[in-house]
Amino acid sequence: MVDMRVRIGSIELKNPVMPGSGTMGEGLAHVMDLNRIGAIVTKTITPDKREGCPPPRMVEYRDGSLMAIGIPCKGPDYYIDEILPHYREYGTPVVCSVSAPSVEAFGNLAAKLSVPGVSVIEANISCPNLEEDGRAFGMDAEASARVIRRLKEMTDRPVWAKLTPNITDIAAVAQAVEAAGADAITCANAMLGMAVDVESFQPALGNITGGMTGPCMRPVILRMAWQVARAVKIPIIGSGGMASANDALEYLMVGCSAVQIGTVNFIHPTAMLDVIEGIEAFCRRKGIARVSELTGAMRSRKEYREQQAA
Amino acid sequence: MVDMRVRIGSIELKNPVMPGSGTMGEGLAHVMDLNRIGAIVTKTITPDKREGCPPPRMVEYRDGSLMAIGIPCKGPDYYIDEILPHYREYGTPVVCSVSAPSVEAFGNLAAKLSVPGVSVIEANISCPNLEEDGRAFGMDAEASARVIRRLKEMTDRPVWAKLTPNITDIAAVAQAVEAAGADAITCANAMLGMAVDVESFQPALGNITGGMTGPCMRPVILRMAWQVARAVKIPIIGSGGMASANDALEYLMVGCSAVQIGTVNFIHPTAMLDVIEGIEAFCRRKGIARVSELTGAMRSRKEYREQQAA
Amino acid sequence: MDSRTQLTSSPFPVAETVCPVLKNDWVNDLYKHLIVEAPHGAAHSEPGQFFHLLCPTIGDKAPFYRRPMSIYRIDKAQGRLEFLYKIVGTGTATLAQLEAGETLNILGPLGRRFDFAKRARHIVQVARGVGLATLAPVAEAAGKLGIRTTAVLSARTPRHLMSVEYLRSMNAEVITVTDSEGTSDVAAVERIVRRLIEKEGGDFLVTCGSNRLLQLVQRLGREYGIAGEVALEQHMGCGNGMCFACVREFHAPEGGITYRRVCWEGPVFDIQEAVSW
Amino acid sequence: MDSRTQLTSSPFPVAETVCPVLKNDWVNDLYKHLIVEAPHGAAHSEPGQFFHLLCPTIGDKAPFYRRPMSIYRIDKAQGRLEFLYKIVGTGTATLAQLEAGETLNILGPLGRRFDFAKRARHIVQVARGVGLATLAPVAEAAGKLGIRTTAVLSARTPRHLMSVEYLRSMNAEVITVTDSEGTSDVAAVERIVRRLIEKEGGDFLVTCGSNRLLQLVQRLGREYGIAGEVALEQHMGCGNGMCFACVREFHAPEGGITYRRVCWEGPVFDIQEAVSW
Ligand SMILES: Cc1cc2nc3c(=O)[nH]c(=O)nc-3n(C[C@H](O)[C@H](O)[C@H](O)COP(=O)(O)OP(=O)(O)OC[C@H]3O[C@@H](n4cnc5c(N)ncnc54)[C@H](O)[C@@H]3O)c2cc1C
Ligand SMILES: Cc1cc2nc3c(=O)[nH]c(=O)nc-3n(C[C@H](O)[C@H](O)[C@H](O)COP(=O)(O)OP(=O)(O)OC[C@H]3O[C@@H](n4cnc5c(N)ncnc54)[C@H](O)[C@@H]3O)c2cc1C
Ligand SMILES: Cc1cc2nc3c(=O)[nH]c(=O)nc-3n(C[C@H](O)[C@H](O)[C@H](O)COP(=O)(O)O)c2cc1C
Ligand SMILES: Cc1cc2nc3c(=O)[nH]c(=O)nc-3n(C[C@H](O)[C@H](O)[C@H](O)COP(=O)(O)O)c2cc1C
Ligand code: FES
Ligand code: FES
Repeated sequence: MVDMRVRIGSIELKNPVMPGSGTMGEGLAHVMDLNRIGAIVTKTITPDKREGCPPPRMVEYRDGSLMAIGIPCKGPDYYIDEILPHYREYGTPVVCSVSAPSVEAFGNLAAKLSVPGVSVIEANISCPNLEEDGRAFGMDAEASARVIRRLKEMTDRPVWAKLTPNITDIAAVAQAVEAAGADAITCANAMLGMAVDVESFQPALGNITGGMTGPCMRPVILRMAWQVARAVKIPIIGSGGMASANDALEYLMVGCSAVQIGTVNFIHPTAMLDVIEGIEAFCRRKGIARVSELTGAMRSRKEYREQQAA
Repeated sequence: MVDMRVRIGSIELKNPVMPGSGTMGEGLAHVMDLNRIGAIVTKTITPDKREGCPPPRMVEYRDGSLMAIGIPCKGPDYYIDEILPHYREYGTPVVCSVSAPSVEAFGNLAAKLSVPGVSVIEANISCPNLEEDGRAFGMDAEASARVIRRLKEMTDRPVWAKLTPNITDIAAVAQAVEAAGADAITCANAMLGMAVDVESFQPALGNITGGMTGPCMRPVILRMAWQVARAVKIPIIGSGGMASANDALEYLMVGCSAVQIGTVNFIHPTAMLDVIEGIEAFCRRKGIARVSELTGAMRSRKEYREQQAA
Repeated sequence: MDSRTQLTSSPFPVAETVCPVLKNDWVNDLYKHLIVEAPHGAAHSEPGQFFHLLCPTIGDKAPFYRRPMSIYRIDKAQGRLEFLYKIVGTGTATLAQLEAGETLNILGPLGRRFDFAKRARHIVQVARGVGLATLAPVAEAAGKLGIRTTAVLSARTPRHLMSVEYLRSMNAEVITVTDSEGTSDVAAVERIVRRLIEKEGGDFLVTCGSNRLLQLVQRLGREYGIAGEVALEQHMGCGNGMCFACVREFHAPEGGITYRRVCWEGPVFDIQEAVSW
Repeated sequence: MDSRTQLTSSPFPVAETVCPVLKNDWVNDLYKHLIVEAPHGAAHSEPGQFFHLLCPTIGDKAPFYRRPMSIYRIDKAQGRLEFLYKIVGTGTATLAQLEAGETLNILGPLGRRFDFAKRARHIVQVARGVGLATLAPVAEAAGKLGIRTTAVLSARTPRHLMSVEYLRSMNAEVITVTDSEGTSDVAAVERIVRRLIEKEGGDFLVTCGSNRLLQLVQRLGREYGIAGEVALEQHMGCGNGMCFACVREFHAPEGGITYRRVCWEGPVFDIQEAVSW
C-alpha cells in the first residue's frame, strides 16, 4: 500500500491530484466520484457579475488549445448559495479560487467566501484575460505580495497564490508571496497567446488574446515549477499540461507536493483518476512507500551516474 | 505576379522567408537552392570556442521539441574562413547572428564579423542556454539597449535585435532596443523549458533546461510579435512555431515584415519553399499585389463585421 | 490510455465508453451514418442530447477536442446509438475513416433534451441539414407518448433528404421541400407551417439547422402564441459544462443579452430566447 | 503538405521523397524488412549512409522528428532501398504499420559513408543487433572493388541472425556466434578476429551495434596497428548537420574530448576516435 496523502501547509489531501480552477464543474460529478480526488478547485469567483469574453472563445491545436473565456461569474452570493452546495456533500476539501480588481476587493471577497465548506482560498493573481494585454497582479512581485498579505489578514483559511507564467522571473514572485505569508504556491496559470484567422484577417478569438494550455505547455511550466521549488520552502502545486501520471511525476520530482490537471479533463473527464492510479502504480513499482517522497526527488545527472556506478 | 520583396530597414529581401539562426547549416544547400530564400541566417557565433551542452540534447513532444544545444562554436575566425564561404556564392544576404558574455565583447565580435558577405548582424541577446537559469541580456530592457547601442557603434551593418520570450513585458524591451538604434527586431527566441526522465529520476537534458520550439509555441510567440508591433515602428521579423504559409501569414498580419522558420526545417528541409509559395498563392487568391501589404493587415473583429455589412 | 480503451460501462449517467463500430456508411455524397454498440449510452439517452466523440488522429489530422454529435437514433432494445454526420473538417474527416470492427471513444449522453412531453399534442418539426439528425429522435419519443409529429424537412436536393423513411416508420408525417425543386424558400415553408398550426392543431414548434428557418419559427411562434424549442450549435471544448467555451448570446428573461453554454443549458433552448445569427 | 506528398525526385543529392512501400515484413520477432521504391535515393546512396524516415502519426503515437535508419541494401538497378529495423518505440511502431502500397516520406541519403576503398584488402566486420543492417552494404560494395569481406555476426539466438544469406550471396564469408549457443562472448569473438587478422590478412575492421565489440575491435586495432571504422548512433533532430542534437563524445586528434555530430561528421567514424560508452 502506497501512502498517497500529501500535506499542503495545514491541510492534508488524500492524494496529490486535483483539477485546475476553471477546468471542472458540476458536470464532472455526473462522470466520476469527486470523493476520489485530492481536492475540488472551483472556478475563479469575482466580486462583480460578469459575462466573460465574447465568442469565439477557443482555438484548437495539435497538442493544446487557446481559450479566451474570461471569468464569467454570478458573484459570491451565487457561489455560496448555488455552487458550493454541490460540492459540500463530498469528503474532499474545496479550494475556492478568487480574483478581484484591487487588493481591497481581493480581501473582502476572500472574507466573504470563507464560509463552511471552503477549505482553502486560491488567489488567482494570474488570470491573463482580465487586464489589458493580459497584465495582471501576478506580473509584479510587489503587487502579488500585497494581495497575499491582505488575504492573510482577511481570512483564516490557508491561502494559495496562483502565479502567472507570463513573467521574466517567476522565482522572484514566488519569494515575494512566500514572504507575504502564502501557505502554498500554485504554478502556474495559462500562458498568454493569440491566433489569427487569416482568411478573414481577424483575430480568431473574440478577446484577441487567450490562455494557451494543454500538454504542449508542460515543458515551459515545469521549468517554472522547478525554479520556484528552488526559491521557496512552502509547498508547490504544479499546474500545466499534465495528461498522464508520468507528466504528474515530472512535477512532483522537480519539487511539487501536488498537481492540478486542467485541459485534459475536457477530453477525458476521468483523467485525474488515471493520474492517481498511475502515480500509485509507479510508487509500488519503485518501492516508494509515501507519495510525498517523490517531491523534489529529481537528482542531477551526475549524481545519478555516480550512484549507479557505486 | 505578386511582388514578394520586403524591406527591412536599409536592406531589401527578395521574399520575407528565412531560417532562424541555428536551424540551418551547409546541409541545407544539399537539399535546396539557397538563392530562393529571403536571407541566410547563420548559427550564433561567440567570441570564444565552445563545445555546447552535454548530451542528451533533445526531447521530442507531439508538436514541438525541447533542445539544449548551447552554442557550439569554433570562434569568429573559423566563421569567416570556413562557414561564410559556403554562403557567399548565393545572391542571398547573409545575416550573422552573434552573442557574447559582455557588452564590450558583443561590440568587438560584431566589428570583427562585419566582413564582406555579411549583410546584417543579428544580436542574439536571448539565447536561453548561456546564463544560469536561462537568464540573458534580453531579460532586461536596459541591458538589451546597451548591447544594441554598442553594436551600432561598432558596425555599419544593420543590427537586428533578437528578443527573448522569457519575459514579462516584451514590448518594453522592444521599445528599449528601438531607442538604442536597432534596425529591426526578431521576435523571438525559444522559450525555456525542461523535462524529467521519471524512470531514472534525472533531468532529461544534459543541460537540465532547454529551448522549447516548434508549432506548439506559435500562439504564445505570435502574441508577443503582436505586442511588439504595437509598441515600435521598426520592422519585425517573426520567429516561432511556423510550419506552413498560413502560420507565416498570422505573423505578417499581426505586424511582422518577415518571418524566420526554425524547427520545421529539421523535419522538412524544404519547408521554407512551401511557405514562400503558399504566401504567394494566398496573395494571388486575395488579389494582394505586394506581400508587404500583409504586414499588420489584421483588423479587429468589429471593424471586420462593419465592413462586411457595408 | 490503456485503462481507457477498455471502458465499456460506468455507474455514472454520463460516461466515457469505448464502443465497437457496427456501421459507418455513406448515405449521400455529404453525410455518413454511424452505428455504435453502446449499451450504457443507449440506456441513458434522450432526444436532443448529444455525444462528444473522440475522433481519431490520423497523420496531419489531429482533432484535439472531441466533436459533438446529436443522437440520431437511440436503439434501447439493442443497446445501440446512431449518428448522422456531415464531413466538414478535421474531426469528421477522421471519423469518416472508421470502419466496422474498429472502436470509437464516446462521452455522453450530454446536454438538455427536448421538453415536449407535457406541452405538446402535435409537434411541428422544421429541419434542414444537420438538423435532420438532431430532430429525428423526437418523432419516435413523441409517438410513444401519443404525440403527433409532422416533420418539414428541407434540403438542397431530394438526394440530400435523410431520415424520411425512418420518420414515416415512426408514424410521423413528412413534408419535404428542396432548393432544387424550388419548394424550400422561407415563404413556402411559412405557408406549410401556418397550415399545420391553423388546420392541423400544430401546437409545439421545434427546429434545428437553419438560421432563416429559426427566424421564421420564432416569428410564427410569437404570432400564434405557441411554445417551441430550437437545438443550437457552437464549437465545444468539454461538452460537459466545465470550460465555458461553447457560449452563445441569448435574450435573458429579465431583458438584455446573456451568454449561455450550448452544452449545458442547451443544446435545446426555448425558441424565443435564442438569438438568431 | 500537398506539394510534399508528390515529391518523387530532386536535382539535389539529398532529397525528401515520397516513396511507395513495396514490402514491410517481419524477419523475426523483433525486426522488419522494409523495401521502398526510391530511384533518387538508390542512385545517390553509399554504404554506411542513412535515411531519415518520417514515421507516420497514428493515434497517440506521434513521432515529431524523423527516425534515422541505415541503408541495409542499395538496389541501384531497380531503384530500390531496403531497411532492416527493430521495433523499439513510437516511431518504429508506426513504421511497422505501413503496408505495401502505402507511401513513406524519406530524407536522404545522409551522413558519411564507410571509407575502405583505398585502405582495405580484407575487411573484417564485427556486427551485432542493428549493426547487421548497417554493415550489410559494405560487403556488396567491397566485393565490387575486389575487396574480400568476412562478417562476424553476433546475435541473441540463431533466429535473430539476419542477412547471412544476403552476405553469402555477395561472396562474403560469414561466421555466426550467438548467446544461446554460448559462442558470442567477447573472448570467443576475439579469438575469431585475431585469427582473421593473423591468418587471413584481415586489414580493416568495421563494427556496429555493440559497445563491448567496439572496445574489442579498438583494442585489437591498436594492438595490430590496423585501421578501422565504426558506425555510431545518437538521437537525431534534423539528420542533416543543422541542429547539433546528435553529438557524441570523441577523442580529439589533438587530445582531449570533443563533440561531433553523428549525422554529419558520421555516422561512420574512425574507430580509435570513438569513445565507447
Ligand atoms: C450539440 C451539437 C450537435 C451536433 N450534431 C450534429 C449532427 O448530428 N450531425 C452533424 O453532422 N453535425 C452535428 N453537429 C456539428 C458538428 O459538431 C460539427 O460539424 C463538427 O464538430 C465539425 O468538426 P470538424 O473537425 O470536422 O470540423 P472543423 O471545422 O475542422 O472543426 C474545427 C473546430 O470547429 C468546431 N466546429 C466546426 N463546425 C461546428 C459546428 N457546426 N458545431 C459545433 N462545432 C463546430 C469543431 O468541433 C472543432 O472544434 C453538432 C454540433 C453540436 C454543437
Ligand atoms: C545513423 C543511424 C542508423 C540507424 N540504423 C538503424 C537500422 O538500420 N536499423 C534499426 O533498427 N535501427 C537503426 N538505428 C536506430 C533507430 O534510429 C532507432 O531505433 C529509432 O530511432 C527508434 O525510434 P523509436 O521512435 O521507435 O524509439 P523511441 O525510443 O520511441 O524514440 C524516442 C527518440 O529516441 C530516438 N532513438 C531511440 N533509440 C535510438 C537509437 N538507437 N539511435 C538513435 N536514436 C534513437 C528516436 O529517434 C527518437 O528521437 C539507427 C540509428 C542511427 C543514428
Ligand atoms: C477553459 C479554462 C478556464 C480556466 N479558468 C481558470 C480560472 O477561472 N481561474 C484560474 O486560476 N485558472 C483558470 N484556468 C487555468 C487552469 O486552472 C490551469 O492552471 C491551466 O489550464 C494549466 O493547466 P493545463 O495545461 O493542465 O490546462 C483555466 C484554464 C482553462 C483551459
Ligand atoms: C536546435 C536549435 C538551435 C538554435 N540555435 C539558435 C542560435 O544559435 N541562435 C539563435 O538566435 N536562435 C537559435 N535558435 C532559435 C531559432 O532561431 C528560432 O528562433 C526558434 O527555434 C523559434 O522558431 P521555431 O519554433 O520555428 O523553431 C535555435 C533553435 C533550435 C531549435
Ligand atoms: S463545451 Fe465546455 S462548457 Fe460547453
Ligand atoms: S541530427 Fe541535427 S545535427 Fe545531427
